Parts: sequence; structure tokens; C-alpha cells
Amino acid sequence: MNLNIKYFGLLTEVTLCSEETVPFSKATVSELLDLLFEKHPDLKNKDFQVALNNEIVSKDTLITANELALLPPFSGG
Amino acid sequence: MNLNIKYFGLLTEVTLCSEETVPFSKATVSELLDLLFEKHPDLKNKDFQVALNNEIVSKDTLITANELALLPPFSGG
Amino acid sequence: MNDKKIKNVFIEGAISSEFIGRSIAKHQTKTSIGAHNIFLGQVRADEVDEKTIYAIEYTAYKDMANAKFHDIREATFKKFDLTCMHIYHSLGTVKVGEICLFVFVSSPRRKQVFKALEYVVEEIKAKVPVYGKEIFEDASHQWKVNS
Amino acid sequence: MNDKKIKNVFIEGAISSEFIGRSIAKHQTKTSIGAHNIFLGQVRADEVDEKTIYAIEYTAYKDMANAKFHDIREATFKKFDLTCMHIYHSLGTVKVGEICLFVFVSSPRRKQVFKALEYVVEEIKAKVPVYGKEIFEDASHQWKVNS
Repeated sequence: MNLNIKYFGLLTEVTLCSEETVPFSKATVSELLDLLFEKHPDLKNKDFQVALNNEIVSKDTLITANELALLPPFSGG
Repeated sequence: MNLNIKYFGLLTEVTLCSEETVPFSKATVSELLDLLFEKHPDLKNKDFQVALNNEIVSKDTLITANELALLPPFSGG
Repeated sequence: MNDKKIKNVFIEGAISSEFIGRSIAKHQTKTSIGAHNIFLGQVRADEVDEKTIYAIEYTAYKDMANAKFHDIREATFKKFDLTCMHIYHSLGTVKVGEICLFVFVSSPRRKQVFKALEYVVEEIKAKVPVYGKEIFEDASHQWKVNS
Repeated sequence: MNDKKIKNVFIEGAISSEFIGRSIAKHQTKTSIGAHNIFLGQVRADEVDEKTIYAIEYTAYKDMANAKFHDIREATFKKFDLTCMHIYHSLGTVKVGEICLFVFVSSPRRKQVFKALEYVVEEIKAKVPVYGKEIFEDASHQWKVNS
């Protein structure tokens, strides 16, 4: 199965993309992040939250959707 | 000397005018009001403040201007 | 008494949405502004004893009212970090659904405009000698009371 | 999840003063309204290290943002006695002096609109995934941070 990862704001300059697909077997957010940190080591130093199904989730959440977003601090308005 | 009295809002329906001139010798607001109450007895039962030189004044203020206003509760906006 | 020039705040009749739009447009050259806050008072079709209000006829003790608007403006600029402020109030007839009060404050930052706008509107209601005569559809009337 | 239809809050580019004027005009048929309160966010020409901001380029996680705007709307209607509420946010480039956020609340009475408007604006800043890329006149940039 594949998981679609979306990056926003500042993070797109770390990953050099706004979206990417990673091969994925059932895991928690925290396990996924370890994978992403290997791919994009500079992500580790960035401040962000993870959203699943349009809601911010904690790191021990089991990923059930096929899309996930990494959201740095919001700056709307 | 003459004093110009201005009435506003509801008070104009008691005095039946928005402005009138009364003969006037140096006196306090309170003394003037006694004069006006004689002329317009129903004024006594109305809620209002007195303004002199664009400021609300107390009843013992000595009238020095030649215009004075009787102001019921404001209802702007 | 302040010696800055006292402006006339009153507009004859209703305040149009085009006037408000143009007023907003005029602020687009002021690039230090980050936040605007606008209050609009609109005439409500209230029902009293089965009669419905159709319009409000505004009168004012104009000289004192403009002096009070001026004092409120000066006090607000002292209390809050504002870039600009505008106040307009109707005189004469304003029908239901039309706008009778337009208060517009602008600041570099948003926290200031919220506090400033509410302060200005409450000060206007409390200190400015303006009177609203509420006209019903059958041409009878009552005098508006602010709450 | 609420089953009411989720609206799209985003507008491509700046929000024009004419759009705001027309939005105000549309409310003049709602004669139970006595008070409107409008917040406008305007792009500031801030100076950073001797460079001046020229525009902000807005992006968003659109699906989540619209869902959050929807949740904020529902929560606000529950908390305050409002007749209506509208929220518009820009996406793409908005130049200094132009408007990027338009929040409009209306109620029979004024006390409610002040509280409601500040609540909505603070909720948007805190909960909606929108990002501003601040573009300087020399085409360099930095990412906007809300305070």
C-alpha cells in the first residue's frame, strides 16, 4: 500500500516537494516520521504537527487513511 | 439678557418646540429649571441632563453661556 | 478643549454600502496597516405591540455631538495604537435595513482594533447627544431607547 | 463531522473593496439585524533587515482548512446569538495594502458581534492550516509567523 504525504509552508523547502508517496505498511505516525526523517534529515529540526483526516493527531496514532499532512505553525490571516 | 433653550428628542413633545428664548438674569441651572417647569409642567417628570458649552453640567452650575440644552437619554447608533 | 479642527461626523440619510466600500479602498495605500475593524449599525424592523418599525428619524445636538465625537477620537488614539479612525452617523430618515452608524478603526496589529472599536462604539452610545425617533408603518412613533 | 455542506472559503488573489461593499449591501434585506462587525486583514509592508515586504503568497491545506472554517462557523453560531456570518480568505498572491482576510458577523444586537468577531478571527489564526510566504521587493522571501 502507498501513503500520500503532503508538506506545507517552510517544510516544502526542506523536502523540496509539496507531496510524495511512500510505500507503507500499517504503522503509527511516529514510525512513519522515522522513515521521513531518514529521507529528509532536516525535517527533524522543524516545528510541525501531523494531520490525518483533517484533524491534528498525536504521534502514537495508528495511520488508517491513505493521506497524511505535515503542518508547520499556521500563518493565515 | 436672553437665554436660548434647546430641547431634544422626547422633550420636544412636552414643550411643543425645539428651541425657545427666555428672559434671563444670572442664575443657576436649578433656578432656570424652576422657571421652565412653570412653563412646561410635564418636563418635571422627564429624565434629562443639562448641557452648557457642549458639556453636561450639574444643577448648581451658574449659567454663563447664552445657550443651554435639555438632553433626554441619548439613543444614537 | 482641544484645538484640532472638529470634523462633522453627520451624513444626511443612510450610509451606503458603496460609501463604506470606497472608504475601505482609500486605506489600501496605507501599507503600515495590518488590521481593520468596522462596526455598522443597521436599523432593525422591531415589532412593538403588533406594529413594526419602518424607519428611524435621527436628530442631534449637532455642535455638542461633533465635539463629543472629537473627544472620543482623541481619547481613543491615546488609549490604543491606531493608524486611523473614522466615524459617520446618519441624521434624518434611515429606513429598516439601512445603515446609520459606521465606525472604522485600523492598526498595524489586530489585538488593538478589537478593543478600540468596542470602546468607540460604547462611548458613542453613552456620550453623544443623538436621538432616534422610531417611525412605525402606520406613521405613529416612539423614541428609541439604547440598551 | 457535521453533515452540513462545507463551503469553500478561499478566494483567488486579493479580496476587493467592491466585494466587501456588495457583501454589506446584501444584508440590507435582513431587517432583524441591528449590528454588523467586520474584520479585514491587510498585507503590511513590514521591513526586515532593510528589505521591505511586497506581497504575501498564500497556500493552504485546502480540504482541512475548509473543514476547520466550517467547524469554527458551527461553534460560533452555538456560542453567540448571530444572524449570519461570512468568512473569506485569499489564496495566491496578495500585494501590500490589499485585503487577504474578510470576516463578517451580524446580530440583532451589538454586544454579541464584538465577542463573536474576535473569537472567529483568533480561531482562524490558531486552527486553520494556511501559510503565508512573505515576498520581498528583491524576490527573496521568508515564511510568515503569526503573533
